[in-house]
Amino acid sequence: MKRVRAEILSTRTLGAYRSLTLVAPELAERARPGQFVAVAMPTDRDFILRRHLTIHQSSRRGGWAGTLEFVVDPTAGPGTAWLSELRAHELLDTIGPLGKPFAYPKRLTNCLLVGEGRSVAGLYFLAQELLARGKRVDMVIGGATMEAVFKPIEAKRLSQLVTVMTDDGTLGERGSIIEALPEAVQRCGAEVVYAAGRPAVLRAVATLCRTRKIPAQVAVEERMGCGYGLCGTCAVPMALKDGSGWDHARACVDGPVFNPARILWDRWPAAAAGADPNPDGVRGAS
Amino acid sequence: MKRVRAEILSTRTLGAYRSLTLVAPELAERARPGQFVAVAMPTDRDFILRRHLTIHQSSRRGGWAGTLEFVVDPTAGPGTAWLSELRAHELLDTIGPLGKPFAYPKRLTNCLLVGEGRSVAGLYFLAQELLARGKRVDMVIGGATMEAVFKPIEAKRLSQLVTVMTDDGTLGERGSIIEALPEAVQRCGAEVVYAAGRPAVLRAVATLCRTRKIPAQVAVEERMGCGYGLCGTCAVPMALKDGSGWDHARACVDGPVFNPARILWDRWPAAAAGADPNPDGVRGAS
Amino acid sequence: MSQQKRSLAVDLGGLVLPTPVLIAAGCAGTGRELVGLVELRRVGGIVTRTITVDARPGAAPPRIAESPSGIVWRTGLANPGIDAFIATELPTWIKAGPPLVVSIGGGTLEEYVRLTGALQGQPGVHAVEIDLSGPDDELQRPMLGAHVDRVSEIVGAVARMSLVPVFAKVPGGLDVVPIALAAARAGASCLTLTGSPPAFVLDATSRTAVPGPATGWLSGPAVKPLMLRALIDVARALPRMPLLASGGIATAADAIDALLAGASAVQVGVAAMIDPTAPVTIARGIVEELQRRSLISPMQLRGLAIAAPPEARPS
Amino acid sequence: MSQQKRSLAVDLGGLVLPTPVLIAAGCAGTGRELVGLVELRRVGGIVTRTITVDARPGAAPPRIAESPSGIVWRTGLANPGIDAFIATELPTWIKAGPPLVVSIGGGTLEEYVRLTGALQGQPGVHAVEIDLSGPDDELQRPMLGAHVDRVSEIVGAVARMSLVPVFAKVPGGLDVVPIALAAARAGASCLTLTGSPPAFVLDATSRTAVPGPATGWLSGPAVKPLMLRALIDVARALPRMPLLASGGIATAADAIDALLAGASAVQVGVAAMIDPTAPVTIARGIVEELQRRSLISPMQLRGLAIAAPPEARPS
Ligand SMILES: Cc1cc2nc3c(=O)[nH]c(=O)nc-3n(C[C@H](O)[C@H](O)[C@H](O)COP(=O)(O)OP(=O)(O)OC[C@H]3O[C@@H](n4cnc5c(N)ncnc54)[C@H](O)[C@@H]3O)c2cc1C
Ligand SMILES: Cc1cc2nc3c(=O)[nH]c(=O)nc-3n(C[C@H](O)[C@H](O)[C@H](O)COP(=O)(O)OP(=O)(O)OC[C@H]3O[C@@H](n4cnc5c(N)ncnc54)[C@H](O)[C@@H]3O)c2cc1C
Ligand SMILES: Cc1cc2nc3c(=O)[nH]c(=O)nc-3n(C[C@H](O)[C@H](O)[C@H](O)COP(=O)(O)O)c2cc1C
Ligand SMILES: Cc1cc2nc3c(=O)[nH]c(=O)nc-3n(C[C@H](O)[C@H](O)[C@H](O)COP(=O)(O)O)c2cc1C
Ligand code: FES
Ligand code: FES
Repeated sequence: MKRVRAEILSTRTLGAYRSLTLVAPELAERARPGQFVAVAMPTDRDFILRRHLTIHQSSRRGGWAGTLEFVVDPTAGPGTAWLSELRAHELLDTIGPLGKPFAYPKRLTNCLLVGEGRSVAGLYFLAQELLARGKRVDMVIGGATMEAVFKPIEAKRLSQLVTVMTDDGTLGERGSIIEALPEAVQRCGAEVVYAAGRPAVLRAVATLCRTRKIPAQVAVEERMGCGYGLCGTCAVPMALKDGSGWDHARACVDGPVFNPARILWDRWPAAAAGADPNPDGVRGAS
Repeated sequence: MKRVRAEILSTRTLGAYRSLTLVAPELAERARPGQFVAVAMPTDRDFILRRHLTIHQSSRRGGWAGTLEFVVDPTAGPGTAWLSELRAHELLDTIGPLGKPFAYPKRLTNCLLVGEGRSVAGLYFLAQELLARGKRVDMVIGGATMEAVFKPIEAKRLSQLVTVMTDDGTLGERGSIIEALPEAVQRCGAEVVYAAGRPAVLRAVATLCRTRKIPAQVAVEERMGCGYGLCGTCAVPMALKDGSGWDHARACVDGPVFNPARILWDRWPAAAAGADPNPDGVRGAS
Repeated sequence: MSQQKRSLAVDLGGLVLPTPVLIAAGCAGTGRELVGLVELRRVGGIVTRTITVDARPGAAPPRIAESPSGIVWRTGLANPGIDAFIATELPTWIKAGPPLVVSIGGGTLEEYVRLTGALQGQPGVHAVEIDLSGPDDELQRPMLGAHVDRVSEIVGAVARMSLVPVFAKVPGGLDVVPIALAAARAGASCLTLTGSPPAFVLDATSRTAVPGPATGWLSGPAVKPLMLRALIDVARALPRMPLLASGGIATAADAIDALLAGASAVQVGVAAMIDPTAPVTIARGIVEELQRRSLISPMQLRGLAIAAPPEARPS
Repeated sequence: MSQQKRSLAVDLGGLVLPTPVLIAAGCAGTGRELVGLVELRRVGGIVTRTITVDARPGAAPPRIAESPSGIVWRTGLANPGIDAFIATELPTWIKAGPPLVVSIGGGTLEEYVRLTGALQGQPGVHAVEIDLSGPDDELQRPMLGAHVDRVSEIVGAVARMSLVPVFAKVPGGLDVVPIALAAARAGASCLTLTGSPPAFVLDATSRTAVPGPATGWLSGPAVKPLMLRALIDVARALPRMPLLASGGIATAADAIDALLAGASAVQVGVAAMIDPTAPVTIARGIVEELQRRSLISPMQLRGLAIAAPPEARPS
């Protein structure tokens, strides 16, 4: 983990999202899929915490060597709105890479990657690394509308089979990715499932994988005060490994990637049955 | 008084200061010397009050008709720093013109205008109006350094005699404008004195004018919560006109221009003997 | 076709206001200044600055300083005294239009009684708000409203005398519930939550005691989470008591938060100083929220966020 | 040549710290995390998160939300319990380096006594900070530290037992002086001013009780004027008591304000979460201020802003 003042190399709009690429060799070198960075906000604002952003790309080699890319939903709130208006050459106080990355399967081959909205961004980085290790990649991705589906062409390029779901049916099938899961797992012969996003999606993955006895890894986005283990606010309720009970893990240092079989979903209000953290439809672009 | 979303026509740097010219016909039409505007800050900042800015120029006729100019010290704090970085075409939520303006003398002719730093800006507007009424204008202006003396050439253009004082002697004489006052009043045969700025300067003017029996008007800059009479925070202690005692006047609606003979300086801590609101030398550029 | 039309009107313990957005005490001038700055007939109500028995020149300047997302102020209750207020300011306020709530303050029981008596039967006074944040001159305590005994005594006396609804403005603090209960039991028709907390700030440039450290009260967005906490705590303890939120409300979203947390209406202070149209903009935002939720009255939003069983006290 | 060298060292009732900038309770991790994020030997001291007798899993997520210039948090005192803390975390902290203050919390007198006993004689524990913000399980009151009787009892018991200096963390509130006096009389070596005030915030997007309104405590720059007010009030009442400022300190200017208002040292919470180097940057800023004023110790700044005779209580 390093702290740098990283220069923005470039920015671009991708459907409903905005992507920022930073020059950050010290971070890019170490970054692995599932990890995130913590970016400081300007000091005169009325919102003060760092914003946590999943690493979408991190290039160690080639023309983009030493760069790191993340994606934001400009409509989420003030922090992402501010990030979305930055331009090349501005500097960002960035700490990373943070958290435990996804682990790659040793023996198993068929990997299904599941996510919606901007949460897919980190999965593409994972897909590349899986492909480089000779794995088969399939995907289930989604969003509220066509614009909210993140880089569907990239998904096609990286995977064998892609299922796309939108709330309004403007791209792929109408419906949520949760509904598409069982069939996708079946069709792809999934041996490992990776997922990222809101608790309801992760819980659906956990339930399905438990039933089908498929190993899974999920990346959570629990709210964070710091991102590096200082404040204990990023709690996720987990069964202890030794079976002796349960405790809260810290999503930032113990996660964000967890084994969903150990997460105690009923102790996680945002994942409780029926809970939707964005009941007002804001999931639209997230 | 009007509230407008005024477009910035142009900005420029003037020595240590930054000037902004707004397109604001409804305000410019009504503006008179000594009045000010109240400009809203962006809503996501941690500083929330409007900033109050003396009108430096307001053009009703000619090429600049319908525009209004004010001057800020970019080093004063976050609000003026933000204003100083704005560019042409941005919009400012502006309320004005606010407050009671300077009154012009009917019979008397020789007017001495006294101020330092950016506080001089409003006096140049006054000088123009006095000249247009056939009055004689003289000035005592100052600042910490040469750069902090606001538009000395403009001062020369507008006045018969100009005394310039700087703390470090880089322009004019070394010393404060307070020291230069007695001689300037004498030399110019001042019949009316106008002053703007920090309480210590205004108090010196008040004392001198009382001794010499010269009428005076001073523009105060007491801190304001609103600028239009709602909050009662802009208090200036004044003797009541009927001699029955004293009360606090509101600088924003009863002033900012007051008859200094009525101000109770000993009840105004910032004007108390020895009090310097900027002991750390920040007066430098203000 | 529905029989029931959408309306912003709210009932605060007998006083019906056209909208649930008032201007808070001390932030609306003296009756004249708002004319032209805001459409007054769209303002839900006005609370005057606090009026005392005798005229007070108030605190020496500076009276205001900024702090992160807030301001620290001390006016020292500058006001002309109740008699001059009734003679000169009250008529101006009545002409201005919105329902008028007169804020009264003092340091002794007698003063509150005299103030209530003086306002008795004055046309145009729709309610009285009791400012309890001042020092207690009789018991020599720094804040009158911090103590259950005095709150009961004073609110009780005012409520017994007053012919119009009485709002008790409860000071903030670690636990407002006992004070709120005392005020409610003493006969307040509505509780204003909360008075501003005591604060202090040094001059940002000089960082010295010149011209004088600003000892005063904290207002503005910074205090919103403190106000909301007082609101839910009191709303849970007194589910039927009308509550008026005051502290940090600047946008329609803030006002809706307060309604969801148990308020019947809100007061806007600093936000109205910065933008005098805020009470109208906020009321318009509440209408939009009602439309979005297909509701017809802001009273339907009240307390929705705390309908769930109370959580355990955090620690 | 001057005999006296400039030094940042400060004395907090017997505990001498290398700089007057500590990291506040609950904002420094478990001993391991800060390594690499800040030069630990330049940090004045560390206060651990509050440790209780038994392990606590803490509050369900979400545990944090933002508010204007602040955050509302509730960890529910998640911690492994005193025995596990001593066995596993304490050694890590001692290896980390900075002077360690262990924060202890509980709901009964017995718990505080047991915690103090367990820490007795543990090497590397430089002081104990008593967290008094939790509920009182014996007297069934919402906050233990809001009452003079219990503060006297608990601080007294801990102070009598402890071999190291005892800091009492006094909750904020309308008037902290009586509680501060009680803690001082009971034997606290230093007072930490203040505990975070109770707060509540609704989710900014959903504005509903899903996943749950954040009832918790307010921290961050927003509370700075409340902390400074507590500081000057207590500094005037107890001029010789060492005071530790906690609340909203993010910059050297903030820290200097706190020293000028009567603190001997400061704690940095949220600011260290956002920028772990903050304690070092702030200490460096204090050195610059000392140079600018030709002073040799931060103790010389202490209380300068309140040297003037106390002003009348504002109202
Ligand atoms: C490990 C991790 C990785 C993340 N990766 C990304 C990313 O790649 N791109 C991106 O745009 N965002 C990402 N986020 C979320 C991002 O940090 C928040 O969206 C961010 O706080 C939004 O900031 P804001 O100022 O725009 O809005 P805020 O005002 O902070 O948030 C707006 C609303 O979003 C919701 N919210 C805030 N934080 C979270 C959260 N952590 N989880 C769920 N809902 C939240 C709340 O309803 C809040 O009211 C990530 C968060 C975590 C913890
Ligand atoms: C009637 C009036 C006219 C003004 N005209 C101008 C103008 O033409 N140009 C300009 O740059 N400024 C003017 N000011 C002052 C301006 O409003 C303040 O300087 C402004 O608040 C600075 O804002 P800031 O955010 O940059 O710094 P802030 O953080 O608000 O202030 C920085 C420091 O400046 C001092 N300060 C703040 N307000 C005042 C004040 N009113 N008087 C004296 N000291 C103050 C304090 O020490 C404060 O800590 C005027 C003020 C008034 C009341
Ligand atoms: C300048 C100013 C003057 C105030 N005067 C009074 C007053 O006279 N009486 C009173 O009860 N409250 C007074 N208040 C407090 C407000 O009524 C309100 O409760 C407080 O400012 C919090 O709300 P806000 O954040 O919307 O401003 C005053 C507030 C300000 C800012
Ligand atoms: C995430 C978090 C956890 C905290 N945990 C504790 C704690 O366990 N015990 C305690 O006494 N204070 C705790 N605090 C309060 C801080 O120690 C500090 O007093 C408060 O945050 C105000 O200071 P600040 O504005 O610098 O953060 C915590 C604060 C935060 C933000
Ligand atoms: S976010 Fe602070 S510990 Fe995880
Ligand atoms: S600044 Fe508000 S009344 Fe003058």
